[in-house]
This record gives sequence, C-alpha cells and structure tokens, in this order.
Amino acid sequence: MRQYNSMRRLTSLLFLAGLGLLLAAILQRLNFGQPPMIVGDAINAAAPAQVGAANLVTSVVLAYRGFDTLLELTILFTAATAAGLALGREPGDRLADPEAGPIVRAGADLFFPLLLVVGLYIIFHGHLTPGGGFQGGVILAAAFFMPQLARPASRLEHRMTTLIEGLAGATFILIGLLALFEGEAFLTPLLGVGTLGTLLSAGTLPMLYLAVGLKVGAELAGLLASLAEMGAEE
Amino acid sequence: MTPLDHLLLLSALTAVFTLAAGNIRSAGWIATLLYAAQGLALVKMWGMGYGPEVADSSISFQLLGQTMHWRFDSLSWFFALITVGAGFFSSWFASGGWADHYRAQGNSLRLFHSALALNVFSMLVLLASGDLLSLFIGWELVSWASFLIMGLASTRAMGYAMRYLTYAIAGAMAILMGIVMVHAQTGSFEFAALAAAVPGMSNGTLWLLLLLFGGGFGVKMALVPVHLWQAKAYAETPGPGAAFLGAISSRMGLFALILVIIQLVGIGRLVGMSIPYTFLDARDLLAWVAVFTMIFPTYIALRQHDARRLLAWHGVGQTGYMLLGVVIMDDLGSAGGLMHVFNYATYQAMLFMSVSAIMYRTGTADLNQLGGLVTRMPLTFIAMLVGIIGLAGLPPMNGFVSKWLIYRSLVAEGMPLLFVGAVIGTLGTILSVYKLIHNSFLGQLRLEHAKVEEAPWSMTLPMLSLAAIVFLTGYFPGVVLDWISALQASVGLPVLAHHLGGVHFAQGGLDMIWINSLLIAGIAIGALIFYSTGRSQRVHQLDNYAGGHFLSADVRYQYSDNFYPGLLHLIGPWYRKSFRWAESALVSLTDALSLAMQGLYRQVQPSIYLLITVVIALSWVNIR
Amino acid sequence: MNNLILLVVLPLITAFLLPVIDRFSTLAARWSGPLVLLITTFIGASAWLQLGTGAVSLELGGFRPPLGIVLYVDQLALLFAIAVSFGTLLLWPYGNRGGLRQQTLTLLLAGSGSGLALSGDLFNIYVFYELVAVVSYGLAVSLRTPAAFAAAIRYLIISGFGAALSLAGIALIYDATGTLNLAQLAQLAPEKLNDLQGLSAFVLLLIGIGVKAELFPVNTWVPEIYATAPKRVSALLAGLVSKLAVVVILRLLVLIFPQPEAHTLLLVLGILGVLTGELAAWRARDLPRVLAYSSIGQLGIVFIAFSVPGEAGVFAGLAMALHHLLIKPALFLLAERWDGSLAGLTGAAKASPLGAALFVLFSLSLLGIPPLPGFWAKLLVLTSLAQMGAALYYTGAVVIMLGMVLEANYLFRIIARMYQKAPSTGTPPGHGRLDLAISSMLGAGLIAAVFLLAPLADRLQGIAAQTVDVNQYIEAVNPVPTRNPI
Amino acid sequence: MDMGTLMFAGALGLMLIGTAALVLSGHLMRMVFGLALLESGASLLLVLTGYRSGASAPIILDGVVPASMVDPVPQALVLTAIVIALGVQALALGLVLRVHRAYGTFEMREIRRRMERDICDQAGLELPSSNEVPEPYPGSPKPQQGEY
Repeated sequence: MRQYNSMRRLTSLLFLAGLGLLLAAILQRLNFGQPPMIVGDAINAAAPAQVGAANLVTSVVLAYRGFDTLLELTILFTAATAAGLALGREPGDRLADPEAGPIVRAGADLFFPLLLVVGLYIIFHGHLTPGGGFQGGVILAAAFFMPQLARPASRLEHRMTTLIEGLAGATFILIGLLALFEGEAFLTPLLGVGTLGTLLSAGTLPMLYLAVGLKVGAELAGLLASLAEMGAEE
Repeated sequence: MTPLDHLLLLSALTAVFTLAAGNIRSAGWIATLLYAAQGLALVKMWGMGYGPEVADSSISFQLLGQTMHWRFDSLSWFFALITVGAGFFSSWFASGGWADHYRAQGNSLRLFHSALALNVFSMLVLLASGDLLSLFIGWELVSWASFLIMGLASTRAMGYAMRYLTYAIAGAMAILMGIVMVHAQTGSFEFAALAAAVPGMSNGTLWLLLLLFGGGFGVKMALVPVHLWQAKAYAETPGPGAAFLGAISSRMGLFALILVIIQLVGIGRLVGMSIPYTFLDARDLLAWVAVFTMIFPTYIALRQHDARRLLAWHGVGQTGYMLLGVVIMDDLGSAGGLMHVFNYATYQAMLFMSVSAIMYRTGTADLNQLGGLVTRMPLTFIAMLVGIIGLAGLPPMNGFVSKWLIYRSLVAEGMPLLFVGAVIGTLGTILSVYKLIHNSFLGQLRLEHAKVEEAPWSMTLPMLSLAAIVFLTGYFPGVVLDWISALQASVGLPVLAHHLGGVHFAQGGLDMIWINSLLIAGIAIGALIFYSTGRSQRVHQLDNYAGGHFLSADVRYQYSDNFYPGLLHLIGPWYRKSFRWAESALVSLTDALSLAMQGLYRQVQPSIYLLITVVIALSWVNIR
Repeated sequence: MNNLILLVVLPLITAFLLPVIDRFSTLAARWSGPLVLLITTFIGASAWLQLGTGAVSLELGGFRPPLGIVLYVDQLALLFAIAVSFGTLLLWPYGNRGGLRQQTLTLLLAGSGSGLALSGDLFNIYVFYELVAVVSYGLAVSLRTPAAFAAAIRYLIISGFGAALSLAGIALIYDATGTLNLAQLAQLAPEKLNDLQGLSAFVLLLIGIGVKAELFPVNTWVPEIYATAPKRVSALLAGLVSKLAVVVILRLLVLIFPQPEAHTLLLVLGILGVLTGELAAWRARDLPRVLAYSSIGQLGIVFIAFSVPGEAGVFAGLAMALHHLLIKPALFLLAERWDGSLAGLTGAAKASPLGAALFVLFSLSLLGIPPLPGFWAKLLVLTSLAQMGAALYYTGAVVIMLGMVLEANYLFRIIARMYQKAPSTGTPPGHGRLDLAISSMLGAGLIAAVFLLAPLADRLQGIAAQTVDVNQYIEAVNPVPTRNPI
Repeated sequence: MDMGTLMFAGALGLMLIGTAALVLSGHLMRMVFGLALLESGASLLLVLTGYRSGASAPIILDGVVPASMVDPVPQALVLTAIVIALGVQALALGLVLRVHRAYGTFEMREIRRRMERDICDQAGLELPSSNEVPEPYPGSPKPQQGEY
C-alpha cells in the first residue's frame, strides 16, 4: 500500500510538472500589456454616457454585466441554502462555545455601529469609487457576525437574514423587471444618467448596489453563523 | 389493401387477440383458426409459389429521406408458408389437453399464445422486408420474440434465453454494422443499391461485409462457432413453442443469408473472393462452416439423455445441411438445401410434439427414465417413427429426397471432402435418432408407466397430420420442388428441372413415386407372408427367462442409459468443450474488465484523472 | 420574445421569496414553485410557437452586443430551456418531500438551467454553470446521510477543479480576442483562436464543463452521487443537468472550436466513456449504480456523435441526448423504491407490474431496439460515424455496438430477475403513485414518439441545421465590430 | 524579469500549488484550500488579461477621462468569480465539517471507504472484495476472523 501510495505520488508529481511546463508554455504566448480590448475600449468610451457611473468597473458589474451579478448573488443564496440544508441543526441543540472575554464583547459592541456605517458608505459610493455592494456587504456581514462571536449563546436571527436576503434579491430582480414592463430589455438602467461623479447619479445603479450589499451581507452573515453553529455543536 | 397487407394484418390480429384474450379456454382453438386464415391469405398469393410474382405492401414509412417498405416474393412466400404452417400446427397442439396441463402447472397461457403469435408475426415482417432497414427491424423483432417464448417457462429457461439474447444482440450488432457500412458506401438502404454497388466494391470491403452479415445471420442459424446458445434454449421452451422454434426460427438466418449474400452479392462474386494463402474462397468457407455445423452438434446430440436436448442439438446440426446445399449453388444442391428447410420443419415440429406428448403423459423427457411406451402410446410412436426416418434421411420420407439431392450435387460438383463430412454427419444422426426412439418407445415398459394412456386427440391429430405431410411430400416431392424452382428463379440460382416424383437427368434421376411404390409393395408382400402364415404369436414382454430366472416387471432388464458405450469411448476424447471454454473465458474476461473499470471509478483521488487528462490533452494539442 | 428572460428570473425571484412566502402561508409556498414552473413552461412553449425556425438575441440591459450580455434564443436553446422547466415541474418534490430548501434548490435549478441553455456569453455561461453546480451539490445532500455528504464533497472537489480550469480557459480566450460574446467569438475564432492557445482553451473548457456532462474521466462522481442522492435528484442530474452541459459543449464546438483536433479529443473521450461505463455497469450490484454507469455510457455515445463535424453529427447527438433526457429520469424514478441490491428485485414485477413493464420499455429503447426511438437515434449516430470513414470513427461505432451487447445483457439480467417468482422472504416494494404516474407519462411520450417519428425527425434535423449555422448565430446577435484602435 | 512574466508566474504558481494540494494531499481540508488557491490563480490570470501597459484605472475622477484606461471587464469578471468561489468554498467547508462529524476523519481514503461501506450497507450488499485489505478505521469493531 505504501508502495502504491508513493507510486501515485510520483505520477502526480510527474503530471504536475507536466502541467506546469505546459501552462508556462501557453502563458508565454499571451500578449501581456497589449490586450485586444475590443469590448473594453468600447465600454470605456460609451459607459459614462450610457450608464453614468464614474467607476467604470461598477458600470460593467451592474449595467453591462448586471445579469452576472444577479447570478452570483443567486450563487451565494444557493450556497447558503445548500449549506443550510447540509448544516441545518435540529431545534434544541445546545451550543458549546464558551462565552468570549470582556474585551471582545466590548470591542464587538463598539465596532458594530462603526462597521455598519462603513459598510453602508462603501455600498452607496460604489458607483463612484472602488468598492461597492460586495465589499460593503462583506463589512455588513462582519458587523452582524461579530456580536455572535462575542456572545455565542445569542444566536443570529436566521429569520431576519432570510427575510433580508429574500427581499433584497427580489428587489434586484424587480428593478430589472421594471424595465421589462416599460418595454425595455431586462435590467435596462432607468431614471436617467444624472451628473457624472455625484452621489445621486447613474440611475438605478445605487439601488441595485444597495440590494447587492444587503443581500451579500445577509447571505454571508447567515453562512458564517451556520458554520459557527455547526462547529459549536457537539 | 394488398394480399400482403391482409396477411400481415391477420397475423397482427392474432397477436392482439391472444394478448387480449389468451386466457380464455378456447383461445388456442381460435388462434389456430386465425393461423389457418393466415394460411389462406398465403394461398391467395399462390402466384409467387409458382412464378416470378411479387406482392407489395401498401404500408411504407418515409424517414430521414429513406423509404422503408415491405414486399413478398417467391423466397419470402416459401419461408412464410413454413412459418404459418408451423404456427398453425404448434397452436393446434397447444390448444386442448396440453393447454390445461400447462395452465395447471401455474403458467400463463396468455403469455405463451401471445409469444407464439408474436413470433409468427415478427417472422412474417422479417420475410416481407423490402430493404436493409426493414430487414434489420424485422430481424430484431424476431430475436426479441424468440427471447420471449424461450424465457417464459422457468427461471432456468430464462437463463438460457439470456444467453441467447447476448448472442443475438451481438449478431444483430454485426448486421447493423454491415448495414451501416452499406449505407456509407451507397447512401441508401435499398437492396437494389447494394446489388448495384457490389461490382464496384473491393474484395476487402466485400469480405468485411460478408463476415459481418454472415456472422450476424450465422448466430441465428447457430453455425459453428456461435452455436452454443441454441440447443438448451430450445429445449427449455414449452413443448409446442420448441416445436415452432425448432421448425422455423433458425431458418430466418438462412433466409436473410440467401437474400443478402446470394441474391444481392451473387455467386460469382463469392467464388472470386479467395482467402489469402489458401486455395479456398468465400464459398468454400461457408461450405466448411456448414459441414462443421453438421458434425459437431450432431455428435453432441449423441450424448444427450434429455429427449428435448437431443432433438435441439440435432436441429443445430441439420442447419448445416441446408446451408451446405444452398452454398453449393447449383440447381441440385440449392434445391436440396431449400427442400431440406421444408422437410426439416415438418419432422422437427413433429418430433418435438411427440416428445412433448410423452412428457405430457409421463412427466419426463429423460431418456434414461423411459422405455417401452410403444404399447401405451402407439400413435405417438408412429409420429416419432416417421419423424426419425425423415431425420435420418431414409426413404420413403421427404428427408431422403433433400439429402439425396445434396449428396448428388456434392458428387457432381466434385467436392469429395465435403461429401465425406456430410456422410459423417448423417451417421451421427442415424445413431442418435435411434437412441431417441429406442429409449422412449422400445424396450421394457417401466412399472410407473404401465397405466400411461395415449395422448389426447388434440395432440395426436396435429402430429399425425404432420406425419402425413412428411410421407406425402416424400412420395410426391415435386409438390415442394415446384415452389423451390420458383424460388431459385427469383433469387438467381440455376433452376432445377423436376417432375412430380423427383428429378430426372441423363445419368439417372430420382423418382420417389417408383421408389416408394416399390418399397410399399415390398412391405406389403412381407406383411402378407407374415400374417398369412399365422405362425406369429403375441407374448408378453416379460414372458421370458434371464439367467434361469423368471422376469418380473419391477426389475430393469434392459438398460437404456449409457447408450453406445463403445462408440462414445472411442470418440470421447474428442469432446473437448473448446467452444464452451472460449465462451466462459470471454465472460470471465468481461467480468475482470468490469471490476477493473469499477475500480477506476472508485479512485480515491479523482482529481488526478482530471490532471492527467488535461496534461495529456494539452500536450497532444501541443504536439499537433 | 423579450419576456423569455422570465424563464430564468421568474424561478429565481420565487426561490428568493420562497422563505418569505412560507412565513405567511405554507400552502402558498408549497404550490408557488409548481405554479411558476408551469408558467415558465407555458412562456417557453408559446415562444417556441412564435419563433418558428428563426433566431433572436435578447440584449440584457439594452446594450448592444458585444458590450452587454445577450441571451441567444434559437430552437436548440429554447428546446432545452423548455425541457428544463417542464422536467423540473415533473420532478418537483411534491408532497413537501425534503421541505422548503429542496423546493428552493429545485426552482433555482430550473432558472439556472434555462439560463445555461439560453446564454450567449462565455462568462455568463461560466456563471450559470457554477450556479447549476452549486445547486446540484445542495440537491445531492438532500438525504443528509454521511455517505451523501462524502459523495457531495468529492463531487465538489472535482467540479471545482474543473471550474477553475475553465476559468483559466476563459482567460486564455479573452486574452486572444478581447470579447466574451459568443457571436463575436465565432467571428474572430478562425483568425484568433485557430492556434495552440485556442485549442488549449478548448481543452480546459471541455474538461471543466465535462464534469457535469459525465465526460470520461472526470465523471467519477456519477456512481457515488446517484447512489446516495434521492432518485428524483439523480433523475434531474442525469436527465437535465448533464444534457445542459452537453449543449454548452456543443455550442462551443460549433461556434468557436471547429478544429479537427477538438473533435478528435471529444471522440476519444467519448469512446473511453462508453467502454468504461458499460463495462463497469456489467458487474454493478445495485440498480442506481447500474443506471449511473449506463448513463456514463449513453453520454459517451452523445460525445461520439458530436465528434462528427457538421449537421449529421449534431443531428445524431441531439437525438441521442433527447432520448436519454426522456428515458433516464423515468428509470431513476422507477429505481426510487428499487434502490437496494439487484438480488432484492427478485419478483418485483409481481409487486409492481406497471413499473416492471415500463422498465422493460425504457430498457428496450435504451438498447436501441426498433421501432423505439432509441434505435433511430443510434442508427443516426452509426450512419454518421460510418460516413466519416476514418478508422477512429469506425472504432467509435464498434465500441458503441459492444456497449449495446453489454447493456442488453445487464439490463435484461435485471428484468429476468424481476419476472421471476418472488422469494418467500418478502417481496420487493411496489412504487409510489406519483413516481409511477410520471414514469408512465414519460413512457407514453416515448411511445407517442414512435408514431410521430417522421415529423419529429424532420424538426430535429431542422434544429441541427440551425445549430450548425454559425452565420445565422452571428447575424441574429449582430455584434458591433468594434476594433482595437491600436 | 519584467512585470508581466512575474505576474504570470504568480498566477501559474498559485494554480500549480492548488493542483498539488488537490492531487498530492489526501486531507480534505487541504484539498479545499487547494481549491481556493486554484481559483485565485485562475482569477489572477483572468484579471491580468485586461492589463494594459501604462494605462490608468478605469475610474473617471472629477469628470476627467484618462487617455488610456485598462480593461474594466476582467476586473468585473474577477469580482464575480471571487464571489462565486467564496460561495463554493463556504459550502465546501460546511460539507467538510459534516463529513468530519460523521466519519471522524479528514483522510480521503478513509472517507471513500466509509462511504462505499455506507452505500453497500444501505443497499444490503457485501462490500466489494478488493485486493487492498482495508485497515479498520478508528473506533471500528475489530474484524472477526474471516470477515475480510
């Protein structure tokens, strides 16, 4: 068996080396620094007028490829649902994690509002500066997860997170469908472009980002809580 | 509606009727009448029995730019006549007492009757095929219908049927491959397209086609070396079903072989295809396969002590005669081979029925457990006697005519080795059929069979009718030869000149009317002498001495097991079970491969496959 | 046509809201899923009638391609989108089996599956593919047994590995062309992707997407998952998800990678799939794994068919794929109660005569016994292979036939067992009414297909012709030919 | 060594390390981490394809449009890819925890064998005979004479 193992290891190493060589050979041929940028240049040129977000990546994320964003939210939602299915606890299971110390508890209480504000700020300025719904959402999730680390006995309100994630996701789709009812294509940005670079610009984009942020936050908080509860169960 | 439509519709109706109402008591009788009606529909197409007439079916399918259609010609008609006849007699046999008995054993009569009807229907569909695609469809239908009737009796029968199925699917796949290759060459599934493309094909392509088609059809015919499935599968089929299968089922392979290889590819082309490094050609290959098929199974039959298996192994061997006759491809030989199809169907059905009748009355087909039944079941004895005389190829039965034609043609065409092979085969046949009749009907009656009665009329009448056919077509072989000459003309074989009593040519022919009349006259004279002198006196079988003791009925004085010990001792070392060994080796190999593959799928670290595949594929792409 | 996006988003939004609805009314939550699927099926069907033989592209967000994401609607895409909606409707966890989460996941599968079939953007396909993957992990652990968790994590690792590789493949393609729009990629492919980089990208994408399509050798998860998941889920995975991955591979092959090397690779992997799958099934000892291995073999045949370039191969492969799409779910539903060892099936026909009869019917069609649809599909595959004439293609044909011999044997061994007399020690269970009803429906569809062969074949040939028509794709999407100013 | 080569070497290295963890290690946790590394490598590769020498970030500050911006599309794609990977990894961790809870081990070989055993038990089958005699897993009852 040991011999078999070492044989396998040898084979794996051999093929790993092969993969490395092949990938290196392929990557050698890539044109780094001079991309064809067929789509990229077109977007760079058209986005300010079409979408109105100063952060062009945001234009891509929410407008040009908004559908992808909807789907990745769905993936998060699916992962959370699947994890819930896998990790789901029977009611009445007791949690065994010890209570955290006073410093952590005080820190959590202190940071909670701070994180909330930072997260929301990042979400709302997503169409102007780097950052946006995901980044902000993660911070929101941290804000809600930290109290639970501090006080494991107080469980995160799963009902709350499911409500938020459901409604936020639905809002994203509904904003998209609004355009459909107007006779436009799904997810067409509405409400005009506004002034480039101001907070209230880029039409529905900030609303979408808010939905994304809330959903990501709720999703991640729920996931983390599930994992934590799973780990604590025993 | 053309006459062919009528026939197919009637046959389908029979199947539907038996499926719907096969459980009612009179279902067998009604089905028998329906088979008779099918026979009438065939008679309505009488023209193709005697001339180059063709009947098309009005049914056809347009699919993917190909048309599938069905039609009958002299070849189909001849085989259809035997099929419907076999269905008729088997159904008749299965209608009365046998049915009650079968049902009493807890079997489903509906299943049996509908399986039989489906067999007849599927065979008619096959015989009517008008292109390669409909040929394959018919072929598969026949295979599955046979599987159904083989497997329905018992778990053991199902086991043999499964073995058949594996062979049959493999054969069907070979045929399909051949058909697909023809399609690739010609772009069509039509017979005419194949016939037109043959002259342009290279010998290599044609060899491949020959092996694929020949191999596929050979499975159904149970030619050596793919013969293993047949005997046991037929033997385990319920009695009348075995009679039907034994009579005609394997002949479908011969039909397809004649259709594709002889009619479409042609004799001239076969002779031209020589086997490299030998002096043989494709036709010789077929002939030698036929001879080996004649010899091996016949001598295996010699060893059987189950009457059904003995008969079934014979059936395998007799296929060899038919194929041999057909591939000689002169007027005499092909007529002999084709006539043998008819003759063999008549007496094989009868023999299976008589064995079935014995089983019906005694409950066993074990030849070591029987004997002396001639006094109890004289009519069944007569049927079996007629049958084995036919099977052995002796006058005055029809089997003599067909075998004589084949021998004569072998001699005339200068094929002495094949002739010797055929004679060896016949020798085995005679020995083993004698074993059959001796161990069942002759010798000492067993005590437990002392009160056995003759089989009911519903069983003896079909047997005796068949016996009459065997005798009459032996007396007037011209009746059958008429159909065969029409067939030969339609297939493109040389046509046999014949008359009602047989054939005639300069060096002396064969006139069965003369021969049989002489024979009967001789027997009559003997009987006259025997009965007129009045010296004969009937004594009881046990009215005798043995070693100074009176015989008593509870002691066996006449052993029937270990028949032919001397002969079997002599040829014993030749039974090597090589084919069985090859078959089981193949199965073991598949088993081993299967386990290896499962091991492959149980890999602990499946990611490694992904890595290996990516690396190999990428480097392959790179090298290109 | 614009409302076709509902095929994707309607199930998604319902899935998001399902927990919320459940808060107010359990009954409403339970029936909103089937209702939505019914609606999407209807939308799809009406679009099908409207579409005819044309093709439309939906520009999401209203941006001209190639800037935004497009959905490409042609007969192939719509057919599979409808199949997903209808299939999930049939295989819905009725009677609240598995609870809310399973219903949510099934809805998500319906939405993402339709999207995968319709998507006309390479990265969007990747996202949809990942979504389908995550949904299938979730569904695979529905039973919450330890074995199911172990099988799912093993599945996840292979699938994740494959997904990462396809992401790298997408990076290679984007590097070479600067676009993700399939139509524009099809325009640029002969010039930019007809080289080592393009082929390497194909290899990476094929292996990545092949995981779901049960492509050899990245299909080791198949027997494990199908044995541990509920059979309803196995039916979804084997019937629908694998076909969606196959459709994606077909699209890539036709539009972007028409090189002979790509076809040869597919052919070799397909041959190996048929061989290993059918051989492994020969000695499998329980029905779910027999079906799993057989499914590998059948999909191998689909790949062999697609490796024949041109309309003939696509036609044959689609016929095989649709046939399998119809048959496998039905067989898995029948295996729901028959999931023990094969020996335990002795006499099962007595307990469930209809179930056994359906099993025979599906087996016969799976084997390709005329006149059932399976035969015609297989005939198409074989004739298209023979037409190619090359030795490797003939090998493919021979391997398919060998596979059929094996498959006939192992399937009919099971059937023979079912029709034996039941042992004294307990008979195998009969079927649930719902499973039986759905299988009967599929069986009826199969038989109806026999009578509608000619029109179905013509329609399918039309679909195949449309699928291989790259120009129609490009014209329908009509990407603006923006070029790099440099 | 220029910037590009270094970057690509990074992507390549991440992918190789991830793959190595997947194929060489039998430890479930390490395999999940390997998967994460692999995803990161692929994402890095993707984002690199949008890099344009000497161009600025695709953000319009104070209404001034830079002369040359890098491709924003790969950045958006990578954002999506990262979130997807995050979701998958969270689920993977959950499953790993579950498996560990059930089988008490992270070793793939052991997990696979236990899984096979569970499947066979559930189907009422004997374990397939194998040339590899499996060691009894921790906490298992001692094999009886002749059990294996």
